[in-house]
Amino acid sequence: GPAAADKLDDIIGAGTLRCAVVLDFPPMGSRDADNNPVGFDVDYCNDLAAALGVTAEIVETAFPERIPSLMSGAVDVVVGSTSDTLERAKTVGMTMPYYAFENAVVVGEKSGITDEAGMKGKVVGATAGTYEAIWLEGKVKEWGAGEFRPYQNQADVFLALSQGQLDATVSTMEVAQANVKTGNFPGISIVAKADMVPDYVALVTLREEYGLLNFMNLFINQQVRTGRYAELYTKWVGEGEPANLTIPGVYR
Amino acid sequence: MIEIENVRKSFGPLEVLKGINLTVPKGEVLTIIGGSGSGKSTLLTCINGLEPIDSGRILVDGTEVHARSTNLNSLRQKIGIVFQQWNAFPHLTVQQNVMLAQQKVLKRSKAEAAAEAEKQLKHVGLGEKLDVYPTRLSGGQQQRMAIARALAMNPTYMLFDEVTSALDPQLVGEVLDTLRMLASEGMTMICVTHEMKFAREVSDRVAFFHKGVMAEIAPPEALFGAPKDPELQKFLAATH
Amino acid sequence: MIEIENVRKSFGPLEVLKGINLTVPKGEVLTIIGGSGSGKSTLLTCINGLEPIDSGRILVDGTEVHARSTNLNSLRQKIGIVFQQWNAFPHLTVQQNVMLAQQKVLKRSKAEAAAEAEKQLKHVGLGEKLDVYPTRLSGGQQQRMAIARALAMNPTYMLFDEVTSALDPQLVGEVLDTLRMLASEGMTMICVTHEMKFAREVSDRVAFFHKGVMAEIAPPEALFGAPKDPELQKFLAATH
Amino acid sequence: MFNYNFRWNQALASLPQMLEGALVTIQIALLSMAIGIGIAIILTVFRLSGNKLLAAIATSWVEIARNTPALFQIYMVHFGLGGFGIHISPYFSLLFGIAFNNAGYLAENFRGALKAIPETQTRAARSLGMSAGQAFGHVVMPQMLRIAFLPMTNQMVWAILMTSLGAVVAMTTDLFGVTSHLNSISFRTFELFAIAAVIFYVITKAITLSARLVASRLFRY
Amino acid sequence: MFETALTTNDLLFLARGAGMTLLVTAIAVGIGTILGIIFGVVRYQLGAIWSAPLTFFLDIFRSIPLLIQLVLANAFITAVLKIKVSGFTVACGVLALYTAAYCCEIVRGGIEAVPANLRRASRSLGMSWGQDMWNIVMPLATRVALPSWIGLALGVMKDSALVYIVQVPELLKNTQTLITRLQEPLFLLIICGLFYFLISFPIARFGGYLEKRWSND
Ligand SMILES: Nc1ncnc2c1ncn2[C@@H]1O[C@H](COP(=O)(O)OP(=O)(O)OP(=O)(O)O)[C@@H](O)[C@H]1O
Ligand SMILES: Nc1ncnc2c1ncn2[C@@H]1O[C@H](COP(=O)(O)OP(=O)(O)OP(=O)(O)O)[C@@H](O)[C@H]1O
Ligand SMILES: [Mg+2]
Ligand SMILES: [Mg+2]
Repeated sequence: GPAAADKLDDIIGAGTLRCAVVLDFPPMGSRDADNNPVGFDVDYCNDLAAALGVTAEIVETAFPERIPSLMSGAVDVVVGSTSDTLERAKTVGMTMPYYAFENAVVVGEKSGITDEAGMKGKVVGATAGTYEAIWLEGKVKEWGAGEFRPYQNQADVFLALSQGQLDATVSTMEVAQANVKTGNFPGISIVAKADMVPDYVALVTLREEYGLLNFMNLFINQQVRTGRYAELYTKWVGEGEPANLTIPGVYR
Repeated sequence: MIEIENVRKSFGPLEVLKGINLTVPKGEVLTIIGGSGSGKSTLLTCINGLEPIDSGRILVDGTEVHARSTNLNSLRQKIGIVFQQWNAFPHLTVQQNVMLAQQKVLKRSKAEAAAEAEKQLKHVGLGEKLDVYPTRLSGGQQQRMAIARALAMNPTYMLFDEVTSALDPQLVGEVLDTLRMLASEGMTMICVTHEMKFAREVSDRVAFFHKGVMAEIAPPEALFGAPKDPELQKFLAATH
Repeated sequence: MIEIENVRKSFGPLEVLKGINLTVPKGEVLTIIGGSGSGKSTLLTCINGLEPIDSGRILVDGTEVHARSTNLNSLRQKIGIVFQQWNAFPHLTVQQNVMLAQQKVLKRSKAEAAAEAEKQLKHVGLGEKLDVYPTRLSGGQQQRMAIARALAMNPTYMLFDEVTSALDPQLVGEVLDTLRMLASEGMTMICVTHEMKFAREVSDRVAFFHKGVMAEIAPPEALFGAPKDPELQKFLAATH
Repeated sequence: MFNYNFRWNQALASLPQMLEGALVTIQIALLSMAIGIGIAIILTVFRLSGNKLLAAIATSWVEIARNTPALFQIYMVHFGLGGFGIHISPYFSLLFGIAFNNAGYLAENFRGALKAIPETQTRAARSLGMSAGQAFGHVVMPQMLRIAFLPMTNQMVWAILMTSLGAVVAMTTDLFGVTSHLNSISFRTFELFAIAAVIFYVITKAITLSARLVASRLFRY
Repeated sequence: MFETALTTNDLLFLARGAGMTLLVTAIAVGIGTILGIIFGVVRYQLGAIWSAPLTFFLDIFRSIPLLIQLVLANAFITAVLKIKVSGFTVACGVLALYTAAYCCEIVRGGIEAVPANLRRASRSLGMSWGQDMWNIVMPLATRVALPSWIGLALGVMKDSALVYIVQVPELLKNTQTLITRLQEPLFLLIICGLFYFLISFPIARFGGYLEKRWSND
């Protein structure tokens, strides 16, 4: 019989691309004064939809819900700063990285922590299910001292940090800078870069959708090639160089 | 005419009616007396089909009550029944209590039902209480309302199950007077009662029940004057 | 000795005790009779300080009940009281009912309290019922238990407030017998009662209350035989 | 039948961890009930005390507990008190949040139960020389607890169910927390939560049944 | 704390969340009550033994946390059955069954509270089962059941805070959205709590009033 239509065909046929985007994660995703979705990931989804010749639909999704909502068919792709872990790749399909985060150690000033090692034995926390949460929880286990707390969202983490409930957190440099800058969380500061492999994040779709994965890989390549990647970086993150998406010494 | 033919009825292992035979012609006032648990109430609830029977049959105007084909709801219009426990519908006024079944069962218009209700309530002496809720009525008034409610269906037969025994002594009289009035108007009635004086005065015949058996049935002069059944003699001695 | 001096007491606008004067010496059995609402119960609850009074004073063995300095809890040990409504503690067995206050108020050991409870319960004829819960007792047995509970505190005085009036007629006798027994043992007692026969038999003096006033007080022969107060005459005529 | 690869083995491998979580859940529910009952009795006494201030405190507690979501209450214990520099760990935030809720509902139940105890009971106790406190403690309260026993059992079941809200205060060791954590690693959502549901069901049934048993032992009158 | 970046627009956004809370509650309570009445009557008519399967099924909704019910239902419908439905539909469906489970017991209790002799009286006047149910049992059972039903409806309203887990933008979820942007968590949460309280408290009081009034007669 005729080859079954795949997701790529479905999207083009339906005329809409549904993206799961995390909206409590500025500057990647947040809401403007009218509570409309904005951010790097929102623009990225719009670009992807434009490349496909369809319209984008942003579906707000919490960090822990990103993959479940994909699996359940509520969205077509996740444009949600999803770290490309091998554990996840058992369940879903990952593109090559479309962004890379460097992480910062953010501390409450009263804690007296000045570097990454200073977190040992302290109460630390991060947003449940994120790359840095998994890393930090691993660290706490490795140290064998202190306590790790996974909060439901990024706002709660900084609130807890500012109240002194947490001594330190690790979050992406972008998020940390944005939150320190608002001044809404007095008494917190960035003290160091976390000594971890940059958090490479990928676009995600169903494991078996090779057509769509292939399309998106090329799309990411084109974003860099055309300068759009750098443009979005300047727009949402600030002056400077966006992270290099290639890893020296190995092909994807 | 109500014909009861060899009716038997058990609740689980307990045989409550042990083959009752009884015919009540139109116009008769029959009184049933007997000790507690002798099956009097059960017989009444079998007559209007509220309880099934195990064997025998009951005919009301020739219709077999417990036949599958019988429409019990329309049969029950013919047979008014008033119970010992007060059973006014507390959420309806006295008049509405009497109107409800007329409208729902006889499909009378609201106006007709209201007029009939007023007529019957006046008849039992409750003409003043139309718009009152039953909780404001005395026990005797509630019983008379229940009688009016049954009469409003224009029944051919009326069954009364110890309608005075939950009442304070001073309220008994007014209810018995209502029953007397109905008897004098020629209503066919079966009254279960403990009021011997009333039974003697009003009845055409009196039946004595004992342990599920109708031990004696006779006109009141004979039954009270010269009781034959030894249990009846004991019973009458105890109640005098 | 209980001395009541010119006691007045109102509930809101209603004056319930209008200056009562009464002395009850040790060993006396005083009965109070009177119509409903005449203030009999109120007087008893004032004597043990459950109700405050408006003026006058009450002395029990010389201690002023309503003085600020009086320790009511220890005073109340001296004055046992049993009410009309059954007041068994339903969550405790009969024996535990009698033990509780002994342990908590008199600080008796568990063993002492249990022994005393057993003694008093046998005294009132409930020796068989120690481990039963009060809900299993008849009304009369509950009242006798309440009497034993009060006696276990070794009171000097006992007050009884119509202890038989909520009882079925056949149970009244057993409770009155218990009171008779106490009287014969020389206990000082004030009994509010409607049982005229009992009052006549047992009392040293009988007081008649009417609308908050002690209208007459006299030995029973005089009070019942030759009542002077016209209200008392009416009252006795109605109760005969 | 379903076009879905059930991976029960993978999920069942986590069963020991989930059962440990279940123990924490039971522990929190039990402690929150104990605290809740204690506070509810105090609130009840406050409401009966006739002191306007105490009564107002008790009434506000009861109304807030009964008229806002439990999720909100737990969140407020952690971050609300945190705002005043009072730091409560996730475990105790969840525990106190549920206890706050329990106390409000139980105080209302106790009030209803008290109404059902006749005034004559207190009178009888006082006239035997017992102090007001003794009369309440030895005579009124045991009867009140009996009447309120069924509502208390229901509240205990709710306490178990409420432990699932601990995620908002970063609670990880209870049954729901453990399950969410496992889910965030493996994404076997359906299998993991189905197992958690069964465990919750067993716990709540065990509570209802043992409450019945206790009641038949305790209340023989 | 009183200098806030909160705008009227944001308050409207919260009010929309409250509207969503009320909408989900209304749908769930509406459907749940109808189901609850049907289940309750069936449960009563069949008796404890024959209705055991129904009782067991409904009991599940009262024995596991709502949060898990929502997660499971969502995972089952969308991931296992692969049916595309919105979170809103899942939320309404689960909450409706959750409501029905409690409502069933309330209805059964209400029916049982109607004295048997009243039902006998209406049947012996010739009224059918349905007429008896509608004209006698329902009005009387309603008096018994209404206060508990109001309590249930309010409970569902509060529990609807959990439907955030299936991405329904209700009151608490919208509050969190604002928290993320404005970073004023306590202030916003107090406003959110006030919203809940203002909806719940008057209705709860009304239920208490009805209970008091009807228990007197
Ligand atoms: N629904 C029932 N289920 C089981 N047993 C019943 C039922 N109704 C009546 N009985 C039993 O049947 C027997 C006869 O009852 P019935 O009410 O007919 O007696 P009765 O003659 O009316 O007595 P009473 O004068 O006390 O009203 C009694 O032993 C009673 O306990
Ligand atoms: N706590 C109270 N508050 C208000 N009024 C009361 C209270 N207790 C009693 N009364 C009123 O005081 C009056 C006297 O009551 P009391 O109980 O002393 O009468 P009594 O002589 O014992 O009557 P009975 O024979 O009916 O017991 C009655 O009118 C009663 O209604
Ligand atoms: Mg009978
Ligand atoms: Mg009195």
